[in-house]
Amino acid sequence: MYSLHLSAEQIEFRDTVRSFVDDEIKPVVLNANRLDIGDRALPKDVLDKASQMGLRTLALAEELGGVGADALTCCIVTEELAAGDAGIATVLAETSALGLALFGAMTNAQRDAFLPAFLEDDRYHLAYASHEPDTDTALGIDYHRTTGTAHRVRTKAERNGDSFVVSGVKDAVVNAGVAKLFAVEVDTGKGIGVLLIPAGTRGLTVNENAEPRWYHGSCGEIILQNCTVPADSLLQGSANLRGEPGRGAPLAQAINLGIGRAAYEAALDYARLRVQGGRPIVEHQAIGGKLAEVAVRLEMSRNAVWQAAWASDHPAAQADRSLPNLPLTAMAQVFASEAIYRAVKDAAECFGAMGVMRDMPLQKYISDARICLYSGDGNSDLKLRIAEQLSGHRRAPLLAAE
Amino acid sequence: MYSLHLSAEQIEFRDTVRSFVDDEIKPVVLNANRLDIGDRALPKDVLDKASQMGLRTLALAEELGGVGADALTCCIVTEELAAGDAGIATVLAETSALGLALFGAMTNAQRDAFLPAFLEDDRYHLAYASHEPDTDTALGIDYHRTTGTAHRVRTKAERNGDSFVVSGVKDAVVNAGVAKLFAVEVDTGKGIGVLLIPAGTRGLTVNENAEPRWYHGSCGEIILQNCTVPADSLLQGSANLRGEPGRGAPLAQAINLGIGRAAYEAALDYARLRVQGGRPIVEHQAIGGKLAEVAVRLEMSRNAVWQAAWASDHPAAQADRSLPNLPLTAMAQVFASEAIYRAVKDAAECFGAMGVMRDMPLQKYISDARICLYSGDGNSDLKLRIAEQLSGHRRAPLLAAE
Amino acid sequence: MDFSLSNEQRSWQMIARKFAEEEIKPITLKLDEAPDAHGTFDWGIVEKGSKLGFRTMAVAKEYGGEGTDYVTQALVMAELARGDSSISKTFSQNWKWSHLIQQACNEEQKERFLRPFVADHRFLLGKGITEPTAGSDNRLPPKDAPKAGLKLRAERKGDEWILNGEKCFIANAPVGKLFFIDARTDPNAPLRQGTTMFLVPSDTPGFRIGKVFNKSGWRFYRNGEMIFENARVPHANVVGNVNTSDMKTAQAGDRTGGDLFGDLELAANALGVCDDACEQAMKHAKTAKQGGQLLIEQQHIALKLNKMNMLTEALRSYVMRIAWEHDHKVHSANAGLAMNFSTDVIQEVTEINLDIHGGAGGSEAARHAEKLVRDSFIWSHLAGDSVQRLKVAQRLARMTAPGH
Amino acid sequence: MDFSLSNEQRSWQMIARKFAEEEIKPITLKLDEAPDAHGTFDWGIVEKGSKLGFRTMAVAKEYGGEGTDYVTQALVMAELARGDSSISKTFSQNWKWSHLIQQACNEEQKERFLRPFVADHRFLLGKGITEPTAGSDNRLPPKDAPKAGLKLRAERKGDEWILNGEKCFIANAPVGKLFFIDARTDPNAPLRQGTTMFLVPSDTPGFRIGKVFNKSGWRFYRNGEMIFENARVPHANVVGNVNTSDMKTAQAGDRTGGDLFGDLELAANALGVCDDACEQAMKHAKTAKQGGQLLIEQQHIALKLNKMNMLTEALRSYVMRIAWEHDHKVHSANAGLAMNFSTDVIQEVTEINLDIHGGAGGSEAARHAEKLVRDSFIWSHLAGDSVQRLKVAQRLARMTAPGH
Repeated sequence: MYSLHLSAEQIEFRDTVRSFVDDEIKPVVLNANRLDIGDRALPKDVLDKASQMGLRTLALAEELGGVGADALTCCIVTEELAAGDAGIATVLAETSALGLALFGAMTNAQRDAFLPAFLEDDRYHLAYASHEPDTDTALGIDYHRTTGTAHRVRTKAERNGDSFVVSGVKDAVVNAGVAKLFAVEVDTGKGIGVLLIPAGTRGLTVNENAEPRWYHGSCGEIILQNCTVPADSLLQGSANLRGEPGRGAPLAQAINLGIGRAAYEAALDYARLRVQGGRPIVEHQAIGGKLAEVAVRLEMSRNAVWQAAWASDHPAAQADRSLPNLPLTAMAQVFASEAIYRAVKDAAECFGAMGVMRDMPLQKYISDARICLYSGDGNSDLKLRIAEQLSGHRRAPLLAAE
Repeated sequence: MYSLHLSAEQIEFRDTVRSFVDDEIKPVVLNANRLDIGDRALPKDVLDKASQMGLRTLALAEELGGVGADALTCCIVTEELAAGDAGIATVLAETSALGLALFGAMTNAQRDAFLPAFLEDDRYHLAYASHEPDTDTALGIDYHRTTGTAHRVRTKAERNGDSFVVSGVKDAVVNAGVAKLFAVEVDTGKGIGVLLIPAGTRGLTVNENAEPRWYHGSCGEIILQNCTVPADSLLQGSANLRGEPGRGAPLAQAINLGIGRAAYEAALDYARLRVQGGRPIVEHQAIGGKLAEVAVRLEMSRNAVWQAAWASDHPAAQADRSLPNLPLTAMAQVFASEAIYRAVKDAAECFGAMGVMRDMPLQKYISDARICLYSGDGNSDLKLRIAEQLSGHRRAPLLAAE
Repeated sequence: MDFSLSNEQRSWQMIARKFAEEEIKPITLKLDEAPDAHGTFDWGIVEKGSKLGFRTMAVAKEYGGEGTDYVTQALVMAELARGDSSISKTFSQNWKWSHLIQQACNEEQKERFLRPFVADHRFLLGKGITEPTAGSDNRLPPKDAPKAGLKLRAERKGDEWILNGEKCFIANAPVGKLFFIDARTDPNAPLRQGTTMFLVPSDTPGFRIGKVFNKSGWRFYRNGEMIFENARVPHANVVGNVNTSDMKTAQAGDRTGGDLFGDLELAANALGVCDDACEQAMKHAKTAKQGGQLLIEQQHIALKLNKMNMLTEALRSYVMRIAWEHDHKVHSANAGLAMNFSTDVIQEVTEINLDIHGGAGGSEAARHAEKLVRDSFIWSHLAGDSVQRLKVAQRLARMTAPGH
Repeated sequence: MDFSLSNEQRSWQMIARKFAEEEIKPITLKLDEAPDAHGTFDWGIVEKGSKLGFRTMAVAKEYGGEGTDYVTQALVMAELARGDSSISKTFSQNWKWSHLIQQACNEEQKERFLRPFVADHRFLLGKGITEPTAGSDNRLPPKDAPKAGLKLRAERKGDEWILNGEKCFIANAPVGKLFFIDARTDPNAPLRQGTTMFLVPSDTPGFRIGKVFNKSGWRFYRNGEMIFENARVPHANVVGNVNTSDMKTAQAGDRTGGDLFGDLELAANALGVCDDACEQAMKHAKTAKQGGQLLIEQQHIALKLNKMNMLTEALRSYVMRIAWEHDHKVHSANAGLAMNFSTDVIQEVTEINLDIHGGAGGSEAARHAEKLVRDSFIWSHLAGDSVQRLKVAQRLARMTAPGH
């Protein structure tokens, strides 16, 4: 039955995280240094506290020791965190999502090897190493064509007795700098597989200063040189941990929502205080109308994100035609990334010159929203992916892997 | 608990109405004459069949003999009807919505007087006469100001023994041409009230050809000259049948959704058939990307309409902060009216010159969506109303009456 | 750098403005609201305009035309469009093809066709390219589908060519006296190498007009089907060489004004419509009141007026620039870009005007505002659809050095 | 109508283009990426440019300046901005105020200030208007709040005026040698009747620079606070008459070039940034490959290239037109409209360029693309916020007859 009621638990989660953001995160991040877009430092102790609240293990199944939150709850929590700091939100969202996927896919032996440490250690984060330098999914040129590039994996894992010897380079690895366990996409010779490689393994180097420096939280490159891991580090089953393209939990846009809301709330507060033209500027049509548009764009974006999040947990709703059989997460990404970027720019405009000062939050929000807008393959490619589904075109999943 | 599952009943309703549209409405309306935007004729027999399906009494409470459908179901049904014909959808949506409001507000005596005929007669439609010539709600100049115009009612109802004698003019009355019962806003001298006046009452004239000719379905002017009705024709309680401003069922945009979907489906079908550049045009990035944007705008608009519809039935969801305490219907109107107009224009563009031919559907869809975009006080006023609520400004409801 | 007009340019502008004010504006709404496609046209206004030279603006003086430059042509198109966009187009359509006659036809053809064209106030010109199965394929022939494009077949038979096939959506078809027709003369060759252009008078045996289209906008501007059933066209009516196609650009580069004029034409026409919309909107905002206050005193109205004037003046600057560039044979992608730009501007500006009028209420002003929006939608497929934009993008890419 | 440039205009354009290519481009990204606000400035480039005349372009020849016309000034601003928008602005900011000196100052003041300004390659000018509590109130003084606007107080004391108060967000404040300062000389009168403009050298006793602001874009362009603590300014430094305010427009109508130049300035600067973005995007699309194919072969990329070039050329047409209009004292709302337009264009064009580069990846080109987007956001409050647009709308309304 259609209902937009949140559960008491979801609302409580939201309130708890919101006050955590107000009490613990904002005081740390809303200062001149941290607002400088050059500053990449992650406040580790804040991350620890968040972990102690269960935000690091939010999506992990309850029976495995996690909170077992559904995709919608994860998006709600992530939005709240990002309203405080996009970097903190990204690290926790990535570890939480990978916790669900990785430990779900592990054998019991693998769980025994990694789960206890993951549960105990507040600083135990996860990373998924898939992308490699100079590769692209190139949906543009593949659009409705069978030609074009496949999703290449050049990182080789050669079987050597009871171990794999891995060599290759992965870039744009989210959480590279904080992860204690890496899930690495490799070519085993028998196909593409995912190897579990703990940080610190000999032959594994992390380069946190690698370009592109175009991310939230922690991101970098990992270099594997004859890195040797036990053969049973290979994950069983499908290599694709990301789920069906365009249909996973829209965490990236949940982060963007938090950024947009922070900008909007700052602008609304300011517009009610700042007096020009003889009255608070919110009372002038031009500013009021602008803020209304901002609020509408954010609310529409939230609808899109929540719809996609819920749908990712409830495939039945697309099967029974409650929801259209479309890549709702890709659609949410396309819509929200553009709507929120415009919203943040409009919010910043209300601040006049203060909107561009590096010791003020607005330029940081713009920069953060811009990262969300121009990430991955970009919206043009996503639109083509959506178009293929509209017109009933089917392609091999790996070609369209996210 | 948050859920986007539609009930089996809602899905069945949608399917039933969809095939009714395919089998009964489209064959009648998709012909050169009817597609001419000058044609105002309503296919009465189609309306009769729709009424026999219960679409005229869709919202009316079950215990009063109606279907008792909730706001969401009404929007779903209305979208389907409008995908066939915006005029038919408008007449039925208006009668259905007024049936719920009017018969809900009537005394038993009044119900005994009007309900049986309403239930029996498939051609018994309802109209609400509120707006008067040369009045406006002028929120623009009232924005955050106490000055400005009140919602004036110049139509006078003078008490004369056991009757009221009514004189005045109402314009832009939806369903004026088909209504058998009018609910008329009057000034009784003791305040603003609503009088029930059956069509055909002496002193009541309907002018179907009055300007503006800018509507779907049936619309016109009613002139009251010493029109005498029994005193007990006065509705009890609040005069405002429209509910809190910006928070009613967003039926107007449900109609717009139907228009947009019809245009989109036509464009997608055409793009898959029409071959240029050596392949179906949908396989060119430019067309595919455009259709993806159209699909995204429509899906986002539907989210907004459904959210507002459900919220109008569940104020508790705003009370418990599952939903923001904002005028969601006004926000859906602002967003969907602009998004759908753009979507319909883009859909029409795929047809080249055929998109502007008066014997082809696309120009009709554009014209229909344009009516939805420039209706009522317009989006600029709606944005200011939203802005007032964002900034916590409160105004007397009548000043903001829709 | 000089934006001033010569006295001659200025005087043409004034004549056109007066004609639009006094002759066009009074009839435009009535014609637009005519129920069927035939009631929308009026020979009277065509003759009146023709007598003032608006039909023959682009014909060289030596052939009895006005021999005006592109700047003058742009000014006149805009002024006429200020009265009615489709009436302006009905006149300028003749300029487009008289440019083509002068650039692509031989002397004998010029004598044979330009003289009677100039002499007859009801002599209108047209060109048939589009066919039911060939629209954008004629504008952007696909590399990987050589047979794509127009199918109308022309076969040589002694001194005549026999044409068979159909054209559709052809402007001026129902009212024109002479048409350029692109026909396939080598069915096995790609479009550009297998097509020939013919001059086809309306009384050609075997040639007739089919359906007349009823459009939602630009209703004055007639549009119809052409049907060729063994239509017999003398070899003397072949324009340029057989199998060279697309004379208007091929032979003389971009200098013929055929294509380029067409781009300028739509941009200049749009400018006139925008001028009309801005004028109407300002007038309304300065006279209509809401709650006792002039609309213009409200910020959201003032911001809309700003936007529509801003876009209109940007378009005017661009249009006058490309008109001057045409007069000076400057090579660039600007004509196409300005045409694309005019699509975005005319639609946004006319929609804002309608918005300021609060939708098409009953008043004549509001109905007029709604007409402008309907007219503006024509640009979507003539000037601003993705094919029109991709075509210009290719030109842009060609004009910048490789790797830069 | 003539879009060609005179030899002198062309040669200035070429000198500026060469300077941008060879001197500015090599240092722009390094300065932009400097961590703090002080590392972003470079006196060396200022002196090099000054020696070529880029600092004194707008000073009349009789005072030793270049005495160029507005068209030349627009061309040079665009070319310099093509190298770095904020370096261009650092130069043109001096033109703005040298226009003002020449229009509003008396002969004695001109001699006293223009000569040393011309002589010293490090002599930069500025003007202080904005204060913490007075931003848009100075641009659009509200009718219903007469005391709104700047608060900086100036009191006459013999031959001197004593200034007390604060200015903020003042361009060139940390590097300027001479500033125009608007101060309240009659606290009881409305802004326009109670304000006087003073010339204040940077070494004025009681005057100092406070905080230096660190901006997200335009980082080369210094910006800071001004603090006045019993600052003593000789009466001889009063510009125009006491209590007349806003000399740059009041005395000489719109002809002084103060305000109007400022509008042209931002539009012309934006044009240069757009040229840079278009060039970068085309270069990338013609060299970068996706799956073995050049980006430009994809329709969605071609459509983006079309759009950014379309908007840029429309802006160029508009900018050159208003530059010419300024040279010919044409009255209109165009300068303001073009400035508003340049806001929409520079932001859309630079964002498309960043999109084509796939976000700010590690390459220098991508980081440069991201810099342009940050620079473009400055336009939001300088050229295109609602106050800037409402102000122009009021002017528009004034320039059309009432009821029309």
